Amino acid sequence: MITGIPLSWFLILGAALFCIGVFGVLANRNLIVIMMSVELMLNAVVLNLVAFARFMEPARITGKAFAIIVYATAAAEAALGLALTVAIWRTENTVTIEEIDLLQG
Amino acid sequence: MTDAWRGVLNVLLGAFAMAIFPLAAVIFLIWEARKVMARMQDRLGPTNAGTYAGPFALFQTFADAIKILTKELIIPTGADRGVFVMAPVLMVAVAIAVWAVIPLGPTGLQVVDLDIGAFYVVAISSLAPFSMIMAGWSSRNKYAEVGAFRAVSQIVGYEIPQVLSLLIPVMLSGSLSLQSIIRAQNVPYILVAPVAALVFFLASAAEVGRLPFELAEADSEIVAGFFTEYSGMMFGAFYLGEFINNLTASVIFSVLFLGGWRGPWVDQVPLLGIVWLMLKALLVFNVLVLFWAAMPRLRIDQVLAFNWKFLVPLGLAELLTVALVDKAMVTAGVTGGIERAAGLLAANLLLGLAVAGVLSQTSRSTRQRQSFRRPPVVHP
Amino acid sequence: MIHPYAVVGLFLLVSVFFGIAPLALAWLFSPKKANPRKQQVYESGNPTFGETWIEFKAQYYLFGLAFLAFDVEAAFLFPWALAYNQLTLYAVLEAAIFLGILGIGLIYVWRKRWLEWM
Amino acid sequence: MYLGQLIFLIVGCVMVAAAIRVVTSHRIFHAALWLIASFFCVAIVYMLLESPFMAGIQLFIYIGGIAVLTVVAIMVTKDAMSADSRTVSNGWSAAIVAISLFGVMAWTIVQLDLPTEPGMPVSGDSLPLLGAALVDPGGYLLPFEVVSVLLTVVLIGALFLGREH
Repeated sequence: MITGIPLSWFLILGAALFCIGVFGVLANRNLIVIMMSVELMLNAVVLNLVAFARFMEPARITGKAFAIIVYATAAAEAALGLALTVAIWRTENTVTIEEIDLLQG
Repeated sequence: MTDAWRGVLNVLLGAFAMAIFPLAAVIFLIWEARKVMARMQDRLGPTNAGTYAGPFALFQTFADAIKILTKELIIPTGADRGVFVMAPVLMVAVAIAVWAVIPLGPTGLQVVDLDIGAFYVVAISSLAPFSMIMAGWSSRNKYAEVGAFRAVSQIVGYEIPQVLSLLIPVMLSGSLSLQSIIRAQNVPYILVAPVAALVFFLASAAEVGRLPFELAEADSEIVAGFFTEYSGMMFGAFYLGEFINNLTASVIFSVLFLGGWRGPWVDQVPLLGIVWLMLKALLVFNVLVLFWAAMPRLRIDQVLAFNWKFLVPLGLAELLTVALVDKAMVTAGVTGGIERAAGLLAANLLLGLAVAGVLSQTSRSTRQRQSFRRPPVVHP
Repeated sequence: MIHPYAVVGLFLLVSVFFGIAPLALAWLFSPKKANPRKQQVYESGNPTFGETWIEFKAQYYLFGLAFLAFDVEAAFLFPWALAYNQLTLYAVLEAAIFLGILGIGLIYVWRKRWLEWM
Repeated sequence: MYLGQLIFLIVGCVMVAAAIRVVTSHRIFHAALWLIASFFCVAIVYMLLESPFMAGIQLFIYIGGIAVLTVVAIMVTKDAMSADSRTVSNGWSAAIVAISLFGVMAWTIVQLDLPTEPGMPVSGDSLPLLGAALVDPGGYLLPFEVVSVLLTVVLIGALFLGREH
């Protein structure tokens, strides 16, 4: 199944996904879209982990263990980030980052 | 190369046969459910009064399907057309995709015996809420949107007790492959872990979203919920997908807890496996149908409380009980299959009794609290 | 011999085909006579008013958050359940602690009444 | 050209296109749907890597959990639902940063001497090994328990932030 696909292809795909995420974080002002871009970046990281695990040490489970722990962190980040977004929406009525000024007295 | 293509052709033929199986079964099941519900409500159900539709109006559903094919597909103004059309496609596709790993018989009667079969079922069916969200959002209808929200908070939440109780057959058989789970069931798991079976059944009943968990499409409150705006075959696709989900839930329950295709003479005639599996699934399906006919609809707060305050804690407690009791028995030297099953059954019954005690205690204290506000009943 | 994962891929394609086929058939056979009246949004016969994509009660969202925590927990338990037969009592106790910590969290939010529908 | 390569290229192109739509589409709800599409493509790539469990986790946690939450968050914040609340600022400079970053990464990857063929085939029962390692004190027991604490914190914290007053 995997025959013929070199590791570098997976890494380049991961890099592309990561850079699209970077673009999303830099260019957007909407908190939810920024969260989505961060999810893309994390997904790229896990893609790399799984690819390395498959090519470098298929008999061991280090890569998989790392990957699912990254998944747990990603889920925690998403849950708290989105909870904060909705909390901000309910007090400030906006999700645009430039209009959020909770810390200004 | 020709060999490879012949292999692909074989797989495709098998896949088509397997995908048509739930569709064909559902055509019969719709008729059956209508008949049973009608008898419970003192009606006749589909009959041959108007036009002839086979013995006992058995082919009524075919007539309905042909009728619905000729109805106009209306897309309301303001709807998001692409998402609107994609939602019913996703509904049916997800409902059928689960059947890739369901074993209908001992050998060969399965598309592929995936080594993570049970996890595949869970993972694919976690896509199902999206068709509801997409339908509800894209219709640009307030009822549809309320339906989508209810679908999200209900159907998504009930995945948790479902998965927690699905872990128990996995744990006891030591495999995620559905075929191995069936082969490990010398004693059907409903007799080993009845509490897990109960939790799984209730969670599945909520997942498929019919009465009493029918909030997402409550027809007397929000028209038809998330598919209010759908007409013709697009409505038909939602109806079909929902019935396939009901059948799938029954079949998965039979596979995990009732021993799947196991039954007398299966070793001699493997095709008999389909009959046993379908009989078991039909039994489970008819319990669901009795629910639809007999139960009132719950409110949203009741549905959510039932999940988070009853099924999830019960699922966690059951998982802990089974894991600890079984391992303690093995450590103590009880390794025979029957002895372990009996020990687990006893532990489950104790847990069930404890839960029943707690429930009756809570309901009594609730009643006492309410009786302060109510005037005492005066006996004449 | 075809790889089992390729079979799953083919089956997914077939199931998407079965999702599209009824709609395509219906599109072939059904009449296409749209008019603005027919295409109105159905809100019990009343003319629709106001914005449809309105702000919703954030409480629906709370239950999604609770779901996500348990979702991840269940995903971690799958490999553990698969290895269950080879584990020692000690290892099962560790998983029980894992479940217990989250169970305490559930009891906490329950006692705080954050799970009530308001 | 192997069949696997062809599938990889198709899936990769769809994934990148979907990801680009995530960060550029005008309606946030569409962005969320594209996000799901690209997550699904990642799951297919995991299948190509012969890691069905990771593919399942991808569907189960990312699509069934995170993406659902994102969509609900979009639906409860009215602001995000309307057509053009999704404003892009300084798009060009961000694009330059992202493209040059990608250039550096791709150049590095091409320079490296990476294996082109995977090692020995994956044995079917690596998953029980993972399960055993998660509760093995010499393995990943500490991260495993810390994940539980993290999830509890998420549960309590998120419900605290979102509770009705």
